[in-house]
Amino acid sequence: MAVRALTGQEVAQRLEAALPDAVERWEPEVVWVHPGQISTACRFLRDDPELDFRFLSSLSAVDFIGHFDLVYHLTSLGRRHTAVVKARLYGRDTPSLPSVYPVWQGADFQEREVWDLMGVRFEGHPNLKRIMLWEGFEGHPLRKDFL
Amino acid sequence: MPFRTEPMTVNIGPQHPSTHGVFRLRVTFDGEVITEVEPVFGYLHRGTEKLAEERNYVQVVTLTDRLDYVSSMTNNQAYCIAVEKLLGVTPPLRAKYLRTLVAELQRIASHLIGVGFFLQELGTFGGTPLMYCFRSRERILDLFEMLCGARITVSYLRPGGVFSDAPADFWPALDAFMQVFPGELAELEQLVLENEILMVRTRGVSPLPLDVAVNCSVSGPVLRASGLAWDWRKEDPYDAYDQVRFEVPVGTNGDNYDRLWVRMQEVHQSLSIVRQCVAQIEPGPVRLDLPLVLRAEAGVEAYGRIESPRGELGFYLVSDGGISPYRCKIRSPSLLNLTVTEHLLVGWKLADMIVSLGSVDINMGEVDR
Amino acid sequence: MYGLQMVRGLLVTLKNLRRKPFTVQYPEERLPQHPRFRGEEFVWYEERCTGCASCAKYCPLGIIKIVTSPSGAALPQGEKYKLEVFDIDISRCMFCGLCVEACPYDALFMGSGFEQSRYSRLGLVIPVKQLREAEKRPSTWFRPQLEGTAYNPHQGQPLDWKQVGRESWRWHQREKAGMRLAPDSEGDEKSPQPPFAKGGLDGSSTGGAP
Amino acid sequence: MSCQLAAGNILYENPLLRWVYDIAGTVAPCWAAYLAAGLAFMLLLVNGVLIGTAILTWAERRILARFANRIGPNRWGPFGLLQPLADLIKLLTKESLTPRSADRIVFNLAPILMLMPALLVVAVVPFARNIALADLSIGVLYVLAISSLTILAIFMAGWASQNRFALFGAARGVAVLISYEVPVVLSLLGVVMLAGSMSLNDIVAAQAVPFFLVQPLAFFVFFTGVSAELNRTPFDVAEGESEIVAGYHTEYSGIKFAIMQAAEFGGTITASAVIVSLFLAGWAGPLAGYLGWLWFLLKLGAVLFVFIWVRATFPRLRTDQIMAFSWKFLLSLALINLVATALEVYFLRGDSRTLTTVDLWVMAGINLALAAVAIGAFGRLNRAQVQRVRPPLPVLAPAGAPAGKAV
Repeated sequence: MAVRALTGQEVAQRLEAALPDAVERWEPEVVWVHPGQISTACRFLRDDPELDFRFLSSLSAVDFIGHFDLVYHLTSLGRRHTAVVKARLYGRDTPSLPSVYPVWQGADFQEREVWDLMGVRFEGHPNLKRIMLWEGFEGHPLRKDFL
Repeated sequence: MPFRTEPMTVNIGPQHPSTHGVFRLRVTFDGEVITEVEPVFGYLHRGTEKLAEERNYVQVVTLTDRLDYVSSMTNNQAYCIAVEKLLGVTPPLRAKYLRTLVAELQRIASHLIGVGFFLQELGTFGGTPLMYCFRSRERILDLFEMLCGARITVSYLRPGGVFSDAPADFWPALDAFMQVFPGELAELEQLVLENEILMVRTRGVSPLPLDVAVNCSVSGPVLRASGLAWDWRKEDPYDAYDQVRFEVPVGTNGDNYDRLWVRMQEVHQSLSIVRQCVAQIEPGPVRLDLPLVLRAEAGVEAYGRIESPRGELGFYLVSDGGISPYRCKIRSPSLLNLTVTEHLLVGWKLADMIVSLGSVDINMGEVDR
Repeated sequence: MYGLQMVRGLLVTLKNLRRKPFTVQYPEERLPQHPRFRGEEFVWYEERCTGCASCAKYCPLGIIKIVTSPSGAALPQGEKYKLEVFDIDISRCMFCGLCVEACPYDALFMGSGFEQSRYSRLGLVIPVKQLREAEKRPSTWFRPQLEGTAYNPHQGQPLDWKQVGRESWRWHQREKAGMRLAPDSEGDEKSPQPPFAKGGLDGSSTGGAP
Repeated sequence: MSCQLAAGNILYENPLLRWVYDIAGTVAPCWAAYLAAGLAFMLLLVNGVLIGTAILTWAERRILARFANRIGPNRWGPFGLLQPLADLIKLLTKESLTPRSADRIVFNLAPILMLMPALLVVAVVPFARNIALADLSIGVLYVLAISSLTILAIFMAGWASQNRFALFGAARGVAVLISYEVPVVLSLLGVVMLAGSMSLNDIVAAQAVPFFLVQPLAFFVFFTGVSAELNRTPFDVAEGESEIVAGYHTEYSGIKFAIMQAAEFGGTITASAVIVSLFLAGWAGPLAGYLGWLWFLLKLGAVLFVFIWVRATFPRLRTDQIMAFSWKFLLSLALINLVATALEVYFLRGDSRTLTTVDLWVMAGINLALAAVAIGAFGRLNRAQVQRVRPPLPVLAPAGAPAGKAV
């Protein structure tokens, strides 16, 4: 039985019913969530029996110069489906959004990595420090303006 | 009478015989019992994700070889599947079979390394089981050399297929390997799998509950040992995995013994898959006629994932229409399997720590990328 | 149980005590190398090389240095540049073989050696002179036409430039006539099944090594 | 001038010593000749053990390698026989480091103290008929007392290094050694009872039937205990190279490391010699009068081979498991053996006050059965943990298709 990729619409409607102001918009494969709401939205995605996204596959960030996209690849091991949740952050100086560490502990190292390499802060992460590079390193190497 | 002891903090690593590379654990001991543990890594960070943004799509294949350097084939496979998703192409059937075949051979080789070093960490000095594992792995690497001219950093797969068909003498050599290897595997199992010392050392040690494993994004044999039959080869069949039949070994307790057992059983299943691939493979083209320098449409993104020997290996690629990926995020199973370090180690002894770490089978090349 | 499995383990090791060692004594004994082995000492056929620098552009590490003359002057396509420098810095080479894959004229081949250790990194740069003079035992990596002839670089004779191309000597005649080689129009009847990527120059002009 | 020896004197019994004594006696006073003979034999013994150590390091590496399907050291000399020499030269020419924070005196004293017991114990071991440096009437006690000195050296080395891994190793080593002293001592009581003497010479002479048959439990306990005291696999937690780098000798280098290694391998040789004397009838064998030393060496080689074989095969136990094994399992076996032997000796000896060969065979039969029952009964204790987990999964074979279809 193959895993099904949920469409953005399916996830978004389910999410909107519970948290009306969390969803920004949706695309065929992606749900865009307000960055401030990401933690509560993710908690709902995890705990909702029909969505059941208890497994965070991957957490990454993409630097689009003007903004950062945070990408969450979610998997439901029980219901066998996947979804992609994104949040868009504007501003390059101190972009920050709530951590999903309380929801999935698997986000621990990935959030630290995003902070280390992309410079996106996660509020509420208990141990947000550099992971690959040493403390005191200047800059965030995966940003497009880092040379 | 309570016996007061003073906590002692020890750095295990970065240079230590059993940390699988340059990896450091800051451990606080009470006597020999671990009370706190914090993994520290980054010593092998090479910036693969940044380098990938500077290279074209085919050149990145050579970078993926160096992620998890004991299973290059599956790294190539994950990346190529991601690029194929990005481009919207499907490789020819023969290429799919070849990929499945080499991926399973690589899985056997990787599990042999995992099991061998696990036993080495249990303290079989002289490295007897390790050498038996290496002996068998050597045969697989010989096959890889025959296929693509390199043993470790293979670069055999290309987006859209494999670089070239197997040479004519590959099939008899593979056949010879399939004749010899089951005997060697049986010997290894006889040596270790039911050894009483190994059992008292591993059974019930560092159990990993399933809910913790799932919450910590653990994947691969470690997740399966905790009791969930989750295997991307079954769940989302890529390449030719929908054409072959195999079982997914599942543990019950998630302890060190289960992790070892799951790996050993997966080797058997991989052998079976290799046999089926050899029986089913048909002549045909092995590579799509793609240009040397690939371009994807702007704004397209793809997340390609496979079941690597260590777990879910994913490549998240974003294209801006250029010749190289705009962003290449590597979801490395070794890094995420390390999330459970604290759950695994706290409360256990120093000797168990090394063994549990070995049972997770991390690879620092992949952790640090 | 009762240590019986441990006794079985002891028997396994005892059985292996009688076996011949699996390892070999390297300098005296050697394991057989396979024809596709990607090794050092690149094999370069100057007669086939046009100086297009596809290999240099396609190298992920940018370790191939090519200087042609007249550099800068636009020659008609297919014309041969005069090569001044063709250096390969194998101290940083990772032997991925992408340069060979990129070469449209079958002028560059992987070598089959692996014993180029030196005391200094500078000694690891293969200059064009050495490439010209070296004995040419090309690896069959990404060269199906060599595989078709069952050539083994570790046993066979060194190959002449006329023997290694996809089109054999006919290419030379056309080259003499000033014609551009069409990528895979002719001469493929000798090559076996697998198709390989078009050796077109179209993309590689924009592909850059860092 | 010729000096005369009393008939009971060890020098008189030992042809080698008497020869030295006689020659020296022609030119020197008797006490000096006595001293010369003793020193000559000591020199022989110490160097014999050290050369044996060198050979053992080579043999162990070669044999371990062959167990693991490798070749082992074979570059220098025929079959690599000169490898120990090369190692020694390398270690001698290396800088002998003392860490800055280490306790210098203790740190440097430890290797010497470590080598001492290995060399001292060998004094009472009879190598052939009447060839021993000293035939102490308390031989067994002497062996036990001297060999426990290693504890001190290990702890000194680990403590003085000021390295946490070394400290771990030292603590583990001390814990293991102290635990294993008890069953080892108890297991030897049976042997002493059978021989009626603590002298190793008498014990060898009493072995009309080798004691490993008469005292299988004691042999098992002693062999296991000795491997633990020697830090050999599966009890090598004090070194535990995969866990605590090198244990108590992490910080040692150069000649100090060489001495430590020599002490370790020398200890193995001495312990094997003691095992041979106590349980394998020492030099006894056909033509023992002439070939006693050969029998001794052959048996020594066999014991060492078993040590190496075990090392090549087994994983290491955890410290607490090793202690549990000692206190819960070996101690029980040693006590059972002690009681059984005492009863058997009491009843079988009867009025004659001596044990005949037939008696020994009877005891061997009883004790072998007892050993099987005891090990079986105590082995059940760990049953739950070592049960087979579950059967392997079915493996699908392709229907009739031969592997390797050439395409």
